[in-house]
Amino acid sequence: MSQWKNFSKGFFKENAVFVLFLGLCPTLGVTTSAINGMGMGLATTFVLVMSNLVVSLVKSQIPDKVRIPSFIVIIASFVTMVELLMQAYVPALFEQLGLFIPLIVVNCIVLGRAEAFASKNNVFSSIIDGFGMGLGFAMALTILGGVREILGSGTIFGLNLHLFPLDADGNPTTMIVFVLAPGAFIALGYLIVLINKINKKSAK
Amino acid sequence: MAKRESSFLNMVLTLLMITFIASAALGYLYELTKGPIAASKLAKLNNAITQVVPEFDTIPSSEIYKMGVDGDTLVFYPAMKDSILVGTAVSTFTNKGFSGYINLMVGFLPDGTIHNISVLEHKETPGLGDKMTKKKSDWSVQFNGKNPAEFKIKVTKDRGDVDAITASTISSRAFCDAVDRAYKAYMEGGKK
Amino acid sequence: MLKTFPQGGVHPEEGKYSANSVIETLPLPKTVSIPISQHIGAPSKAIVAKGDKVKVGDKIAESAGFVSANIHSSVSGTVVKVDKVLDSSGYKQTCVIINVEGDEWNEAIDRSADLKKEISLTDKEIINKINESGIVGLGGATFPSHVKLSVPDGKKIDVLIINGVECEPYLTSDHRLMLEKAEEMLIGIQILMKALSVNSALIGIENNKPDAISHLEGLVKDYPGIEVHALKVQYPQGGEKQLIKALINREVPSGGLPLNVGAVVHNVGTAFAVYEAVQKNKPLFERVVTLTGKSVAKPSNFMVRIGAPVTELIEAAGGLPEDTGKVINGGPMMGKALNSIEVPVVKGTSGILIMPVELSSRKKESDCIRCAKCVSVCAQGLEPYLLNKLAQLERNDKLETEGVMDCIECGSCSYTCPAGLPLLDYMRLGKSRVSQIIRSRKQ
Amino acid sequence: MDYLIIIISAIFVNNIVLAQFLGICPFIGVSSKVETSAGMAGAVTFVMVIATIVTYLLQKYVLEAFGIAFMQTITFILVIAALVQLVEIILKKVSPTLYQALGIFLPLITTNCAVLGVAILAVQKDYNLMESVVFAVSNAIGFGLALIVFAGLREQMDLVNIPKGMKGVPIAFLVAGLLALAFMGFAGLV
Amino acid sequence: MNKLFISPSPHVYEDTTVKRLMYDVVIALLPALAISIYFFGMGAIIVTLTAVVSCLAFEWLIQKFILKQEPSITDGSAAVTGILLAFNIPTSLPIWIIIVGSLVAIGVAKMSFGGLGNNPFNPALVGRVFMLISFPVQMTSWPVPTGFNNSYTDAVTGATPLGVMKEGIGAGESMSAIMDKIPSHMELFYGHMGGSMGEVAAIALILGLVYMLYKKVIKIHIPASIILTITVFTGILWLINPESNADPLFHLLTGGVMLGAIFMATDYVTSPMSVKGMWVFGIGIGLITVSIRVFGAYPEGISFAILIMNAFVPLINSYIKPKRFGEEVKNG
Amino acid sequence: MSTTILFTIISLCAIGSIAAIILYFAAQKFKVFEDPRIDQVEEILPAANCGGCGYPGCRGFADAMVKADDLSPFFCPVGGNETMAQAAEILGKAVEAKDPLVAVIRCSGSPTHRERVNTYDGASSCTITSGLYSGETGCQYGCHGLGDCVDVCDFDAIYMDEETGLPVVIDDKCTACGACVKACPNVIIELRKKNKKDRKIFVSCVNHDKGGVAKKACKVACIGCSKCVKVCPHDAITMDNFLAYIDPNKCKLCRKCVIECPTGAILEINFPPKKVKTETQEIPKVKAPKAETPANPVGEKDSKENDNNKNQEG
Ligand SMILES: Cc1cc2nc3c(=O)[nH]c(=O)nc-3n(C[C@H](O)[C@H](O)[C@H](O)COP(=O)(O)O)c2cc1C
Ligand SMILES: Cc1cc2nc3c(=O)[nH]c(=O)nc-3n(C[C@H](O)[C@H](O)[C@H](O)COP(=O)(O)O)c2cc1C
Ligand SMILES: Cc1cc2nc3c(=O)[nH]c(=O)nc-3n(C[C@H](O)[C@H](O)[C@H](O)COP(=O)(O)O)c2cc1C
Ligand SMILES: Cc1cc2nc3c(=O)[nH]c(=O)nc-3n(C[C@H](O)[C@H](O)[C@H](O)CO)c2cc1C
Ligand code: SF4
Ligand code: SF4
Ligand code: SF4
Ligand code: SF4
Ligand code: FES
Repeated sequence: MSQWKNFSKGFFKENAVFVLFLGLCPTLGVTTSAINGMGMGLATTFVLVMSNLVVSLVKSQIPDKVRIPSFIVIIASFVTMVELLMQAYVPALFEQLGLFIPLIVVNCIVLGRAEAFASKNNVFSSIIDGFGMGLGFAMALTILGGVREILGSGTIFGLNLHLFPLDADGNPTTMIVFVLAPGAFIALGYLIVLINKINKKSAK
Repeated sequence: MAKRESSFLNMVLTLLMITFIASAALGYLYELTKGPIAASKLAKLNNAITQVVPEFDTIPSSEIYKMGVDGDTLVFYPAMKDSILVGTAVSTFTNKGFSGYINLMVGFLPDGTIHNISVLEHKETPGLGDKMTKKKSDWSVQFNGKNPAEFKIKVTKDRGDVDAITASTISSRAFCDAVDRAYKAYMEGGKK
Repeated sequence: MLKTFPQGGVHPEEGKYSANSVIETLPLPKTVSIPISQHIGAPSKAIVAKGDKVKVGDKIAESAGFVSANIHSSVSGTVVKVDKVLDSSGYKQTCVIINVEGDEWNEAIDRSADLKKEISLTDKEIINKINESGIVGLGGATFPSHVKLSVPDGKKIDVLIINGVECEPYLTSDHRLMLEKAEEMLIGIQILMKALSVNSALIGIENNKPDAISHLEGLVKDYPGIEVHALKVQYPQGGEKQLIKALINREVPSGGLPLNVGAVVHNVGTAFAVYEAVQKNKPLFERVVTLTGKSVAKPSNFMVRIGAPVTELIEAAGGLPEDTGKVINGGPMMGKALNSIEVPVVKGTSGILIMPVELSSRKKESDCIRCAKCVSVCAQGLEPYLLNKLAQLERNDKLETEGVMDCIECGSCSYTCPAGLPLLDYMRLGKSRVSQIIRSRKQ
Repeated sequence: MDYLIIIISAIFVNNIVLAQFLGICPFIGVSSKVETSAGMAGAVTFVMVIATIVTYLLQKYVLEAFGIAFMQTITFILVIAALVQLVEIILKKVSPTLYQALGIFLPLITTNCAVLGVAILAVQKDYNLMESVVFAVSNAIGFGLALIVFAGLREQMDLVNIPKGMKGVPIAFLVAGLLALAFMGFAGLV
Repeated sequence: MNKLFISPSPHVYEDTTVKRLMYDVVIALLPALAISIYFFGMGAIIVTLTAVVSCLAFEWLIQKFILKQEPSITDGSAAVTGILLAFNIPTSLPIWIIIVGSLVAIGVAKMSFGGLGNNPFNPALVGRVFMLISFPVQMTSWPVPTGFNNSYTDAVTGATPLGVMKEGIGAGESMSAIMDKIPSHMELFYGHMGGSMGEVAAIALILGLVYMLYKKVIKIHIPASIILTITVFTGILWLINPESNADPLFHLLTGGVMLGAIFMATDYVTSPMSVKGMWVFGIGIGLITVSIRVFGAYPEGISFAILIMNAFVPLINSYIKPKRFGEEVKNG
Repeated sequence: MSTTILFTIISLCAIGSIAAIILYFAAQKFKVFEDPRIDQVEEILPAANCGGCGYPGCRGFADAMVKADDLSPFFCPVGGNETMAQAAEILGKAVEAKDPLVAVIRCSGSPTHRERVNTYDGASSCTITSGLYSGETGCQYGCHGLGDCVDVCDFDAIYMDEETGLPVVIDDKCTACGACVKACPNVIIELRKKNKKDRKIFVSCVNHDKGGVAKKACKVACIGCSKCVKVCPHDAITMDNFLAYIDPNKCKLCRKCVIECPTGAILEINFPPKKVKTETQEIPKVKAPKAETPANPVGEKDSKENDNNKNQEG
């Protein structure tokens, strides 16, 4: 497999969110806006790349029976690092993402990639794979966040789009549902349909 | 490269190694980030204080005093300029929000007039209750410059003077509740 | 309040146009083709060959097992051939084709018109006689009657139920029979009671035949143990499970037979045939057939020899209407559409119904709207909408647990479905698949 | 009364799946049949309660005692992973029937954020041990309720004519969305 | 002779069709429509027309261009959805919001599942709840019933009786004081109150119920079980403390209970199939409705209650079955 | 080193070691052996889970193969010989190559040949129709044309030809899984040997009626005249109850019977055109080069119609 393919599969063909349906909790939980989605995506990418790197480095040193616990410890360490770093340098975003940062640890993509890819491939491929999957995940979250932000708040990356009529108090009448739980599910459902269609078209 | 066998010793050793390295690295990173984390928390606090009280030249966060009210504590941050008290920021709370706990920073002038209010923490619904924050709407501006002695901190529905956020009476009530609590505590004994 | 069964049921338009037509004897046809399989169970074996001469009442095919029935010639004449001919099953079946020559009856048959009341035979002899005479249930299922009468050891029957419900719209053959041959039928019932050694028989008749009810009520006084019960008009009351429930409030267990609750059900026509066989020595070779339909010139009831072509009946009733769209063997709810009108009348033919074109096609089909009408009309307490879907998806295990085998194929669900879904069609498909599975499991 | 509030809040108002977005992967993945969902719900309840108790003790007597609360994530997940394995082993020995019923779900639970999430939330909310347990049980019930109702809906989806493009996961999300919409009615109930 | 038709039995059919059922529902809704127009005037007409037209249009467009099916808007179900959607919203709602609501009702709640018969949730209610949550301000500005007038979005608005009650109780007023601010029960009965356009007149809705029962469109079980449960539940609360709980009749006549119980909970597609199931469904709706009204944030809860119970319908259907003939005997 | 770091290390290591010890005992005590070859074999199987092999799903098949001593009863129709060879290699056992098969439709009774005498108005299912009666035509054996076979094919290898009302198999897509054979209530579909050029000769009729009856119902029926039996040089044709059958194992594709059949019931498919009896042909034979299966179904249909330039001499 060429490295480019290795990298790009994470965007469409094996996109974690739209195709593999993994890591759904953060996907739904934090995407009230594009910027939150992107932040979460990048944080996950960091963990993914680093854990892929470390796992592929130490893979031969780890006995099979403790493979999973070892991987979990490695991943959890990087998650904690992200937690600490974000708390220190981007506290606002950290507060927004809240519980979902520690939950990166149980994000099936991270462990899944460590298991399925990094523990079988060399360091370079593993890093590329991590970047591809991670950025694909980040892209998915940003798109979902963007859609929900546009419909639910009438803005994108905080930029007012002036899509919705203003009410008596001068606030835009947006479809609040989309920043709430039901909107997350519904928006993701339709996005998956759309991506499926695109994937099918491009496959031809 | 041959895989290591899953013998007891190997397993324990491997895990031990990994946990050792991991914890050492984390511990180290924690030490490194401890400072910045504390700093950023402080910065947030100071920022909130600065927003709600007139200009000052002391460090209010270093002169705090506390008061237990309704099962929780209110924290007072007096702000001085030229050694005269120009205002006091009160970190107050309510549990009556639509989604429970709301944490406000209310700035009082020495006579009890509200100078400004900022929301520290809330879980109210986006698009509804979250209009109490300045980022979302100017609703909370109506408190500025009002003295609760003559301005009744209750929503109009409860025969007060506060116009509730449309469709979010509950959040508005809670907000008033927190401000009122701060005001009462401040007047009762919080003034030093 | 009138008795009826408690759950489900529909009430289609009755259309009993021929209720007042006295039973006429159909003129002898020129040829008859008599299928050798007219009953549930093993097809009989033909015992005549091309060129043989037969008389009315001669046995022409022999029962091929316990659940099987003899077939008798309905005419006198020469066997032309024994060949595959399209019959009312919609398939080509082996038939004995006889050229009619005169009307010469087997000598053993008592052709006199007098009523013979006393029953001389013992129960065993009666059952043998019935078996010998090729009597099968004339209520539609054509199940060999002697089988039902041979109660297995250890089972106890305490009541005989006579099915005079005729809940099928349009059909009137049982109705006319109850009016015109009531005494014979009652004697037949006594014979059946004797065969089963029971001393109680209940005749269930729907309330839309008040003349039959009062006629029989007048007569039963002379027949101890026999009672007449009027029932509320409600399809499928004629189904034996529903009838038993309505009359004696016993519930035949799922997968069980009436004899599990101590009852045996026979049709009024069967009772009449039993009378003729036992008292008059006359095997089953003719029966009453209703020929009716909205556009039929002369809706009638005929006494017809088995094997006579349906076309002859149609001629006798005024010819095939212009607007014919469908010809049905039986009633509109359970009858079978014929793919040709050349087919012969068989023992199970209780009526021929001719539907005009505009009533011949089904409703337009759309998705199930889950209106639950099918559920509420199902007398067996099933959920047709679900079974329909499961049958389409071939979810056979689920079909079985959802009770598809309990379906009595009454058609009430399809009748009522506003979305025009072919529920019963798929139910049958499901039933056949599931019964295959059950059978293979038993092996 | 406090317990009642915790219970109603966790089951209906802030349902862990429909409002908090935890445990979505099994919610979408293990919900095609009501029976399997019930099994999964049982397994999650089991693990969630034990994990909450253990992590509570760990938090109070190790992490906070030593001032290393930042190690929460890593220790909790380690403990949960080990616990799931342990439960599996014990169950196999003690109650083979229960193991038969729950066994296949146990490995799935390690990577279920609901368990870790509830453990962390219980700590964040400053509950005492008893409250934490009630909180865990209620959340597990909330999870089970959502999962089973959702599985029922998905079983029905198998029997109706869903348009081609919507079949499978998209329709599942849509149903989940509408379910969440319906559950918003419980808002403010506590 | 024509070619003979062949089909499996049965060969006769009842003349009810889906279309007929739907138009019977439309007819049953007309009295309530008339009363709404009488009380709310022009707004009622605009809102109803917008909702019906956009529901029909969306259904047609989606079938034609997205699903590529033969459009089936003549079956009347989209029209029913449209009317019921209109009945569930205030008559001063801006047109664009109604259109969004119709799109959600038809596009999301109905056609995404394959159209009539396939949707698990009541489309009109999904549309309404979506709007209620998204546009709470507009969705809770209730025009005051004034008798026919020409005002639309500029109508004078006021609170619904339930809103008044919720506010009053929230502010600690006593029930008798609150009742003084609310129209009398008689007025509630014929619809002189603020609220969604179609829910106000209990009498018109009951008329519709009688018509549908007569035409055998619906069975009585669902409306009966809902109304009974609400009566019993609120009755108990009222007996416990009549000063902080309204009487059962008030609960029945206000808000959408009648509309919901008669027209929306009875939607075939989204309600259980067996009679026992219908009772469970109705009792569930009653309990949830009162819980939301009395303990929840919303003054009215029937929409949510119906949607929540819609979600339980598949479970009800698979575990609460009609009694099978011959079943007990087999088990015994 | 600060105490925090120390505590961190101690507690985490302690937890880690405890976990490791527990896991070790777990590993010791509860070993479950599953033959790893099952996974390997499953991996090479096509994962169509069609059941064509007679086992519930591909894994079931793999499991059975691993357990069996002899692979000869096993065959995966979808993967074919190649897959079986791979499986054999993994398992170290031998398999014989099986001839590839393809489904053929043994009925040519399109409306032009077989008059419709009734109108069916029931559920659209061949099985339901056949339970009811013999079909819309005088032939009670032939195709009902309601497409049960199309519905069951997991590989989209059959479609209904709108004009003839008969199913058509797309040879390239057909995996010979046999699902359609099982689904057809009239046993019209047969799996026949597939040779390199996809050439086949077979009797496209299942009518057991006597000649006259058969011919009356359908112009292209096999009338049981036995001419083909006599002319076949390889003894490949047998006659059973007025119906000829060509044994695919004996047939050498010499095409003699095709010319001989008076009704044209014998089809030859994918042969170059032949200049005999052209004048009696109903459909001119246009021999298009065998097209690759195009991706879209419309295209498939076109190419298929070319493939089926049958010798229909009626
Ligand atoms: C999902 C949801 C979230 C809500 N969030 C809030 C909120 O954050 N704050 C609030 O005051 N009301 C909120 N409400 C609305 C309340 O339920 C209630 O309708 C309102 O506060 C009282 O009505 P009023 O303000 O129009 O008088 C929310 C409603 C829902 C359905
Ligand atoms: C739906 C349904 C309706 C039936 N209706 C009648 C009927 O109206 N009259 C009748 O004699 N048998 C009817 N039968 C047949 C009876 O169930 C039963 O087979 C018959 O009465 C037994 O009598 P026999 O063996 O003498 O025919 C019906 C069966 C079913 C399933
Ligand atoms: C396999 C089989 C065995 C039966 N055995 C008996 C029997 O032993 N006794 C009996 O009274 N009826 C027996 N019946 C007849 C049924 O009770 C019933 O009358 C018959 O199936 C026709 O009923 P229907 O017209 O309601 O369908 C049997 C039926 C079948 C199919
Ligand atoms: C008695 C009855 C009640 C109905 N109620 C509703 C309703 O509340 N909301 C709605 O959108 N459609 C309703 N419909 C129309 C239709 O059934 C509904 O749109 C389906 O859910 C669409 O699949 C009703 C139809 C009937 C016959
Ligand atoms: S009667 Fe027809 S539409 Fe109604 S539930 Fe049954 S199958 Fe569905
Ligand atoms: S055509 Fe028949 S044998 Fe061929 S793949 Fe399809 S179902 Fe299987
Ligand atoms: S070949 Fe068989 S299954 Fe296929 S359409 Fe014809 S009859 Fe039906
Ligand atoms: S005669 Fe042969 S070719 Fe013609 S329809 Fe019958 S089976 Fe098919
Ligand atoms: S991300 Fe939460 S369960 Fe998978």
